[in-house]
Amino acid sequence: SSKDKWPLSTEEYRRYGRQLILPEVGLQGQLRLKSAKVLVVGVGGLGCPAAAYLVGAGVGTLGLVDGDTVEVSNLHRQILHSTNTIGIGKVDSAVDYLNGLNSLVNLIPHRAHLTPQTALEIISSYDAVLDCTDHPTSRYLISDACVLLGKPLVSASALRTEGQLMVLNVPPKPPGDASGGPCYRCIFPKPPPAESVVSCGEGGILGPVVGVMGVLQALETIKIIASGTVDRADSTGKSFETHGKANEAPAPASPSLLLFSAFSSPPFRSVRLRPRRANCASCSAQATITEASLTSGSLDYVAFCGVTSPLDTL
Amino acid sequence: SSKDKWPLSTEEYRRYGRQLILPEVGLQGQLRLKSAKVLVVGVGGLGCPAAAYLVGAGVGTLGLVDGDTVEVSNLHRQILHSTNTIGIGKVDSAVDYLNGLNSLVNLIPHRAHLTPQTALEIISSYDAVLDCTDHPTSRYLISDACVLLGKPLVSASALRTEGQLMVLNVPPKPPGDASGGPCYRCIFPKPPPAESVVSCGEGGILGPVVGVMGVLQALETIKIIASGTVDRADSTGKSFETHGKANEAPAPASPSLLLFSAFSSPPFRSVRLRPRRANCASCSAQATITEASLTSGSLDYVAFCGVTSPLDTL
Amino acid sequence: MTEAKAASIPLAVEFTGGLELLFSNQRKHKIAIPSKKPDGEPSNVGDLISWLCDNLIKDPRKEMFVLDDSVRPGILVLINDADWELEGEDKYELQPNDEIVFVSTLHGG
Amino acid sequence: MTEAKAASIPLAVEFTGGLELLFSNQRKHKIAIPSKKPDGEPSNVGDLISWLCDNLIKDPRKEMFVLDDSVRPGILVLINDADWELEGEDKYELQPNDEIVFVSTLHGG
Ligand SMILES: [Zn+2]
Ligand SMILES: [Zn+2]
Repeated sequence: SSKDKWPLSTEEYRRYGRQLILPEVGLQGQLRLKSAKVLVVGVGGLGCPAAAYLVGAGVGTLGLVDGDTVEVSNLHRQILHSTNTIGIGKVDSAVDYLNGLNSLVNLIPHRAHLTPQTALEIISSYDAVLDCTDHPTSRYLISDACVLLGKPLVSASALRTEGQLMVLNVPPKPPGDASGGPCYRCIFPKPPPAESVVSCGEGGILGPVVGVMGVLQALETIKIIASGTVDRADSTGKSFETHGKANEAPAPASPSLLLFSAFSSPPFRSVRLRPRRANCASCSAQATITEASLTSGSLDYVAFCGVTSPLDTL
Repeated sequence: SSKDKWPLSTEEYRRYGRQLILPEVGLQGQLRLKSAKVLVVGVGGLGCPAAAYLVGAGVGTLGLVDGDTVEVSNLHRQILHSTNTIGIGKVDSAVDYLNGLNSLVNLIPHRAHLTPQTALEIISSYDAVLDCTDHPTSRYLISDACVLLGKPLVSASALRTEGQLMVLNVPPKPPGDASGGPCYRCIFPKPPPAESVVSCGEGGILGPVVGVMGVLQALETIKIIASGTVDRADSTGKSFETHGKANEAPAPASPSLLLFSAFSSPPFRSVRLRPRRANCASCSAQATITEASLTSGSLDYVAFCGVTSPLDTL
Repeated sequence: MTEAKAASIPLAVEFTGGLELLFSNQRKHKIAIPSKKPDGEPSNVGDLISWLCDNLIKDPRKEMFVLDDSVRPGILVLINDADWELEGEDKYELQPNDEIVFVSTLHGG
Repeated sequence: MTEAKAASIPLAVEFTGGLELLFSNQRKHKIAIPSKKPDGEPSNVGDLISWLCDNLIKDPRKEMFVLDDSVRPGILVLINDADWELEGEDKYELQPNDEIVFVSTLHGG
């Protein structure tokens, strides 16, 4: 516990020493990382590098959600997997590697795609969520669940030579509290037409492009946790008792979107986003999305996004 | 050879399909990657992710240079290594992992730090070089060798919460040709005072910060190779017969420096750099650095950078 | 600097996230559009979008850019590096050399 | 817009790569320096560097910032996102609201 004289083991001081000595982390930040439970949804091109750096940094518990198995066409960008794990579940393949990198981290496999029926139950056990999936249906589902449960969400996407990154629901205030960060529906209230949705399989993807976005997701998550924006160690554990300390966790920058385009000059662009939307279906005082409506399947994320194939696209 | 009807194997089409379908790569770009020999100098926080994505993308040959062994304090950021390879040479630890990711790539270990005596011989076998080292002495040495041998150099560095990236000597014209890209000495003609040089061990480093820079090094290298800026497949093999094709390899953007600062807003900034310096000791018509002076040790990189400890700092 | 009586307003327009495929596969465009509407009001971003549909789009699938008189869902409009919802959306009055970016959201991972 | 007769010129100065440690550990500074030198010439970047040494640096190790009357080796000076060597180095005449960044090169990896 953080009250002991030596709150970390000798091995932990040695392993995390290079980040412990940073003022932005420090012992307090490392203890917050150690007590944090982080969920990575999707163990593909984004989730692989994100998970590697989160496990390297010593988050206490990392959950991994994916129902797919490793294919050879994944390996140019999904660097936790290997030729030997082709055909094996991505979650199990990732656990193999991550356990080798840092066995101090408690790894929790969730060997199926997230569904409206499972999302709330799974996400409720975690303190922060990374959306590393590859379809709008899952992006709306994960955002809605994070708003309902008061979890910060680090969302990224990539296609061809471009990537996008947003930190959503930070600070993670309850629906109706305008001081909370915007959610995915605040930014994109209506889903895109199905014919405009292009997957990496169809459109192609350059490995380091999605890799950069995944590493940046790990970074944003570490910043959120180390700064005390969500602090399991200090709080009573209730979702909405998350808080920052004025002197350690500066108010998060106004919400922003990072755009990356590998062949443009300059390659990175930061854009200011709107605050919460006063009539957001998910995070506003007029929210219509509830735990019951989400879990019951009445929201029908698949039809909402105009997709006719089953929801097995995470 | 590229003249066959099916220049790649079925396995290669499947493995690289997601990048092959990008117009920026295409079959021609994939063949250039396959015939390319790339050298990663330093298998630490930058070299690990850079090597992973280069091997994933299918460069034909990847050389790895490092004389260090894996330590537990490396593992929060040096994600190719693992708890099981602590105490083993970094190069061998990396080869283990990389071979598992893609056994089609020919991996060449160089199990010692680069020195003035070895740099030219080692680098001469490769088409492009990534400087993933962590000291100014090695940065000047690698840049000088790349200029003398006509190799493009992708140089990155990181410390604490910040990173920097430059593509140097692109296009890789001979010394005295002002149309070549600037070298490290054009940007930094004088070495910094020794007391201003802070290593990651002393200053600390956040894992994803150096990780992002390493992934971006892989990306810049893939862009250089796929575009034909250096093209072993199309050329006679002589260093200075590198060339781009007007319709495929647009003239490289004017030289730039990418600055990354994880806690700043915006986090990325691109800066225009100067062209080659007319009196550069390395790449100008007045260059004083020659293969003989470099190899003989008369340049004394260690004293030049004001360092009193031995040159074992790569 | 010079508040010219020019009949047109110079703008930098950029398309990313795949939208450039609808515009000759070119990301950055330097354009000039009429500075006033027919009724004499200054041109706004809504007018720019109409102008782009009439003059710049090359792909016949205009519904991939505009639906129901506005940009289709899944496209963010950025005015000088801010979400247009912070600037008045389509009612924002264009200023010379404004930078307007149209971004299609990506979903891959 | 207004070419004021102000005696001072407003600037945005930023320190990165560790240099901020010499300046109260603060990266971004909004400052105003005299717009003319004593001899009546307009102030240039060289004058800014002197001003920073006299007024803004907090660390006694000034030689970590300035050596031999210029910034020490290993520091890049950026004027509006360009290497100052593209802009005339220390002779560049400051304009209102110029953004001047001092970057210490990093060597870690
Ligand atoms: Zn919302
Ligand atoms: Zn040079």
